[in-house]
Amino acid sequence: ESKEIAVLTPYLESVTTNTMIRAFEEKAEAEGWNVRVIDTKGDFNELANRYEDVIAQGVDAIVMGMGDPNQLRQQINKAVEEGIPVFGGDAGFIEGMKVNVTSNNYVLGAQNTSYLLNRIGSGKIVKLYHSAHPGVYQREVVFDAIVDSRDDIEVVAEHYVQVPGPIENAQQAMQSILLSNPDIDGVWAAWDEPAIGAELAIRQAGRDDIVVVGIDGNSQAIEMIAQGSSIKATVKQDFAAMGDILVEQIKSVFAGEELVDNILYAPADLITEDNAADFMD
Amino acid sequence: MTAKLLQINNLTKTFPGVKALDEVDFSLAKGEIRALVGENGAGKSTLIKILAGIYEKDSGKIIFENNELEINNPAQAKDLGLAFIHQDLNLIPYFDAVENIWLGYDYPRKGFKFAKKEMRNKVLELKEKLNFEFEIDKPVAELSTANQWLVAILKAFIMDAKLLVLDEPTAALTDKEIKELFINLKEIKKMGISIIYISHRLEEIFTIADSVTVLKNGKKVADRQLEEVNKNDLIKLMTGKAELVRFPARENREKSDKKILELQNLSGDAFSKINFSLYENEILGFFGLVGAGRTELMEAIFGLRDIKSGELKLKGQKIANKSPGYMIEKGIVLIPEERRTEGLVLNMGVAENISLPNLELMLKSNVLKNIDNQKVKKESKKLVEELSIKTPSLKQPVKYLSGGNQQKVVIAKWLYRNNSVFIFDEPTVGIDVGARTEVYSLINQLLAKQSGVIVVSSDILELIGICDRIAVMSNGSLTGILKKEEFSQDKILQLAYEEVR
Amino acid sequence: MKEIFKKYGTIIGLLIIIISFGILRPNTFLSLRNWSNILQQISLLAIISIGATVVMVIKEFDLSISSVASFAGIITAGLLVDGYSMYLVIPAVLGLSFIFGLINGFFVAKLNILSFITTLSTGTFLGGITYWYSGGSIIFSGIPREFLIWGQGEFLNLALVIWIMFLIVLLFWYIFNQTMLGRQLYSIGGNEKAARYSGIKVEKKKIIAFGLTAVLSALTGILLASRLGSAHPTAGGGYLLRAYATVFLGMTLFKQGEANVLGTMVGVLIMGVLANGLTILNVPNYFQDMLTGSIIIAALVFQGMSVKSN
Amino acid sequence: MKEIFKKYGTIIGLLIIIISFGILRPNTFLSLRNWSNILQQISLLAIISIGATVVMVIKEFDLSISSVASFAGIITAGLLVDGYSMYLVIPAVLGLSFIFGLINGFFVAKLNILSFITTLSTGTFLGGITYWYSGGSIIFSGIPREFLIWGQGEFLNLALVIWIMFLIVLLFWYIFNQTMLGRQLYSIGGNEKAARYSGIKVEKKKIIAFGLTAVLSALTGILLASRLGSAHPTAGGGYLLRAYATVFLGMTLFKQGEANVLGTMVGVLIMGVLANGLTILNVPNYFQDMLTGSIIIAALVFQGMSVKSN
Ligand SMILES: Nc1ncnc2c1ncn2[C@@H]1O[C@H](COP(=O)(O)OP(=O)(O)OP(=O)(O)O)[C@@H](O)[C@H]1O
Ligand SMILES: Nc1ncnc2c1ncn2[C@@H]1O[C@H](COP(=O)(O)OP(=O)(O)OP(=O)(O)O)[C@@H](O)[C@H]1O
Ligand SMILES: [Mg+2]
Ligand SMILES: [Mg+2]
Repeated sequence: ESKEIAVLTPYLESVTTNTMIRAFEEKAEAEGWNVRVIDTKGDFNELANRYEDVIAQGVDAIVMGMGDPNQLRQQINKAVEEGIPVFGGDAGFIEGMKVNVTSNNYVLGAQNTSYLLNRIGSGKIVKLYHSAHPGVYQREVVFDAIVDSRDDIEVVAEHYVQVPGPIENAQQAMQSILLSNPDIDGVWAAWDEPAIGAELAIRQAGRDDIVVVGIDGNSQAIEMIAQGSSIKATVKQDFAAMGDILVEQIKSVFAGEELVDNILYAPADLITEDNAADFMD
Repeated sequence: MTAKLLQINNLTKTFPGVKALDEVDFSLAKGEIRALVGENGAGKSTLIKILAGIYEKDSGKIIFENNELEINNPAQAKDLGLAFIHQDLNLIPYFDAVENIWLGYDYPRKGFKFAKKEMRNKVLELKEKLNFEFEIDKPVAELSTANQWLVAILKAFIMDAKLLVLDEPTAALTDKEIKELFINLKEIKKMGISIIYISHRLEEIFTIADSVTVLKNGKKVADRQLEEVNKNDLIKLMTGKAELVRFPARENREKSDKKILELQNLSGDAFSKINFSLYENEILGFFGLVGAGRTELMEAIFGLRDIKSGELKLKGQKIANKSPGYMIEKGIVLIPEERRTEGLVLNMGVAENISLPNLELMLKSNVLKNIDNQKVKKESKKLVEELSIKTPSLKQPVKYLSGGNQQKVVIAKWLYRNNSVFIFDEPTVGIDVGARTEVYSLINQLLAKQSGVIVVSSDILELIGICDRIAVMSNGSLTGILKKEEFSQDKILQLAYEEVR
Repeated sequence: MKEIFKKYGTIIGLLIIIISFGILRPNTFLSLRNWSNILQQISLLAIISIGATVVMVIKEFDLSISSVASFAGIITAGLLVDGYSMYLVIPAVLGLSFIFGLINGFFVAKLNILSFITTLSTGTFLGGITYWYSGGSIIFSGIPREFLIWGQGEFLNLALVIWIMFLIVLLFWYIFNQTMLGRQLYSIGGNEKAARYSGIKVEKKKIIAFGLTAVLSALTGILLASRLGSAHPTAGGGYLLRAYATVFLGMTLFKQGEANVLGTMVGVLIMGVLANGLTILNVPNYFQDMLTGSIIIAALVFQGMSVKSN
Repeated sequence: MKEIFKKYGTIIGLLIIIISFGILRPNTFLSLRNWSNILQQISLLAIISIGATVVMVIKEFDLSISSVASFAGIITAGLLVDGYSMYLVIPAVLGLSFIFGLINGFFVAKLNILSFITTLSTGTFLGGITYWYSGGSIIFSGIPREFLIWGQGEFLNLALVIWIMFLIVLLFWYIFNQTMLGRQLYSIGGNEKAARYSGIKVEKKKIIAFGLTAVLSALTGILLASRLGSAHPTAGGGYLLRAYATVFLGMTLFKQGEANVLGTMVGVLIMGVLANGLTILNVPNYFQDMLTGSIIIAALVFQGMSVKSN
């Protein structure tokens, strides 16, 4: 009899979450499992509600598709009581969960920040961020730490990107920032959508001397890198690998094995003009 | 006379573009019934709204029971013992009569809950005392207009008032209810309560009032004891015109046998098997008691309500009553009973309201459907002048017009077109004597254009005065049609009371 | 028969939905456990929806409800983390929110600013404060365990939030039907002018209404923080549309279409049952949206048809 | 003087905001380049807000505008990627959206379902379709370059979207102020019953209004996709509240507080100028929210004060 697996996420509309979940779905279905995806459009109370529903229904495993497990402690405990294992897919890890498979957001942040700083050397940069998302926040933390330690780098403007509509929002903000700070050298975006917005504004302003970096390996961003836009780098998380690892871990649990690690990292690749073509579909 | 209850000195109130009250003096004794009369827009309602704490006066003094005071809000007026029935019904549509009447007072309680029974009993008691008949447990929105007025009247009677102000309470009532009301007003007077009574029906004033104050254009023109004046004097004071013919004579009164509108066995929700014909150049009156179904019949003819069976013929051609738009196209128009809710877009200007049903006749281009604003202006100006509508400008939102002038705007909407059938539902409610005559003249004029007119009215004298024939309805059926030579009040009433199932 | 549809169409709709789910998944959907889940799941939405009902009774909008909820959650969590006693913090936050609501009411009633734009602006302002206070990120570590009782505890085998919801429903049902304040609010909603002419202090009552709405929104935010064991600066965001959806759904119940507590509760139940049932049925995500939309429309068309003849 | 504030208070508010930013950052804020930026930034919001204005004129809500925008963007992008000609796809999507709007109108006008709940439901339904069609992810690769002209191209040194916005504003100003349809819609908004008694086919006009709203929403979605070079299944989500905020802001302008095209445009400008100016001033995010909220309220209080005496 086939296994029922529920994937619960508050962020299905985000490109990365979507890609990750799809990669997992594909792998899991190849195992003959029945996968169901539930999205609550950013609402954590609803997310908690849906957890309760699938627990009551008695699924065989729950995958948390992003989102901070700290907000779901009670539900995770319930699942544990019912003997339903909970796995994290690019989420966090708390006691009670089996494992969290993720790319290390601190590392992602460090990768694109270092690339940016290496490329421009020193100068003025713009920060586009969104602290409400825990993973995205971790990248910001690293960025802040690195920039703080460098006297020759100055963050001259920062913009809290509004969601939904991050591309348009970032674009509009960038238009204004370009006017008030024409002498910027780089733009650091906490994920790819604001990077794309920034690139649109920069292109419109006819500038080609600004370096934009993002994170995620969003296909639109990769294409832009390949075409030689202002976006010079993104860090692509290997979602396929993430899906593989998750499936392996779930299989082990189904087989009754104890898992060794709480957190497993999938590799991440830095994509630049040099290798962008390799990553295009 | 006895002690003074209320004294008003030099009261002035201006609205943008209008001096509604101009240094008006007014005084009222305990137990006096004072009528307040004047043309539409003379300032009557404004005066009492200042007393009610609804409008703020510009200047002047209000002395009540020998204290000079400011009335800043309705709650304060209530605490002073002033009770009002305003011209525009002010009820909560989804509350029943009981709650509407109690609103503004603390409902009695029984333990944790309201003592609904006690509230209900009090209202029943009052209703019995005034001898009114209507349902007290329905949301008032479901009551007829007349019954809503009864609720408003009871609402004023529930408080221990020192002064009771009634602004045209009888406009929508039937004779029976008016009679009951007057009996009660006299009772109240005996208890030492004073009454201010506003009405355009001068006969009533002679029945009920002790004295009368006449306003004209915001100024007080006279204070009289009723013994001192007769109706013609009053009309003269109000209008400044020497003599007024109530029912203007019609010139071309020759009969035609050309049927314009013909109903054959028409049945709907509130009327059944109606047969009659309207001839060219004829005014056909419709009388009936409240709820006889006249309004519903007319609305059905106008396409607002469904017809269950029967036929409607216009100039010999059978037509379906699809929608008001369709009927207007065919030449049938209805001037509705309730002007504020059915006749006017209150926030829109005078010209906009007048042009609303006539827009397709006032277009620059039939392709773009763009409005010819010059034409709208010109044509509505003409109508405003023709009907002497009192307004500071063509753009004035009609909500700021006085009641009578609002009614004239409603009529004006339909005068622009050449129509075959005009249906007037209670056209003179709330209209002053002068304007009423103007409305009658207007109706006469309409006939000149090969049309026929139906006038629904609850005022028998009016119908007898202007109609060629009078149809009477009772309980949804047509009980008879009287020719001019058969007109008499008794006959009409007899038909109206006829039992029909 | 027509009358019954007219009056109880929405309830009938709800029953049909429940029965359908019951037939399709009798064991899961109809289980006691699932119903206790459903009740718990709707409880927060119910409380904030009743808050929205209060202002809707006077025909106004309050778009700040979600901001207030987020604000209350964040401030409560923050103060608790700072070590203040929960018995001090919760009343203080509720009180603060009440004042915020009164200010909304003041702008609307005294200064005649449209409530939609007033509350959108004050809500945006409050959102700014919430962000500033939280730095834009989640607050969770350091929240004392005892605080979690409200959102996660049980009493007599039912989640505490369910009891709180029952209490609020009862209280506000009582306020609206058996107190002067409630009746006066309804009269203001029915005909503001008539209410004023009747001597009701319309402005004052309106201000109080906005205050009550804010308190219920804040309560929702606090309970949410307790339920999730953490506070998020936009945690309340998901409630705005849903709260009004339930109120409007409820308005199709009873009388002439005014907002009312029982109607709102039926609306909340419809939303809750649909979300729960469709999840249990394993309906794919996008299909859930399509179904939810169609089922609600169908229920209303169904009722509308039977009412139409007026 | 009072009259002037009463009539033009919101415009004066806008001017004060512009002057303040101008003094604080004359070179940047007042530059031609920045104003061309501002105009471009507001253009899409302006178009969808005018869409919202249309239904608000008849005193109805359309909550599906954001879903329609997202839907139109996704479907257009999808069909373009599939190789269909843009000159076929765009009219087809606009037409489809128009029909969707007519259906909304049908539910509201013919079946008497409250517009709030109708459009919330149909919007949810459409959202489901959008998800299903897109699989929940962004569509971008394969979108032909020529399609990007609409959102990114220029004409006479101004972005094409600005011209499109001007066109729409002019067109709808004309419709509402110079044509029969516009006058009739206003009369329906003012007093539906009186409009019906005046022979206006109220239902039909209402249905058309919903259709127009949907077309403008779809246009916004298509232009957004073109501007961003990609379509996102929730791209329109950000517009819902902002569109109504501008309409309500604009309602405080002119006449008796009815929705109107010029008022909406002033509302859009206020929002756009605030967002732009505060970003140029480098005001931190949370502080921007606080300021935006307070400035709007202040402008309205200011105007409200002067109007109050009525
Ligand atoms: N709120 C207002 N704003 C502007 N003008 C007003 C307002 N209320 C009344 N008016 C104007 O003041 C004048 C007096 O109006 P009022 O209603 O007192 O007349 P009235 O004597 O009661 O007439 P009617 O017999 O027609 O009821 C009219 O010209 C009217 O247009
Ligand atoms: N909206 C309504 N809701 C409930 N009952 C109504 C409604 N409109 C009319 N009625 C009822 O239908 C019947 C016919 O009313 P209608 O208005 O046609 O009578 P009428 O002869 O014109 O008398 P009136 O002088 O009251 O206008 C009455 O019993 C009335 O109470
Ligand atoms: Mg009057
Ligand atoms: Mg009648």
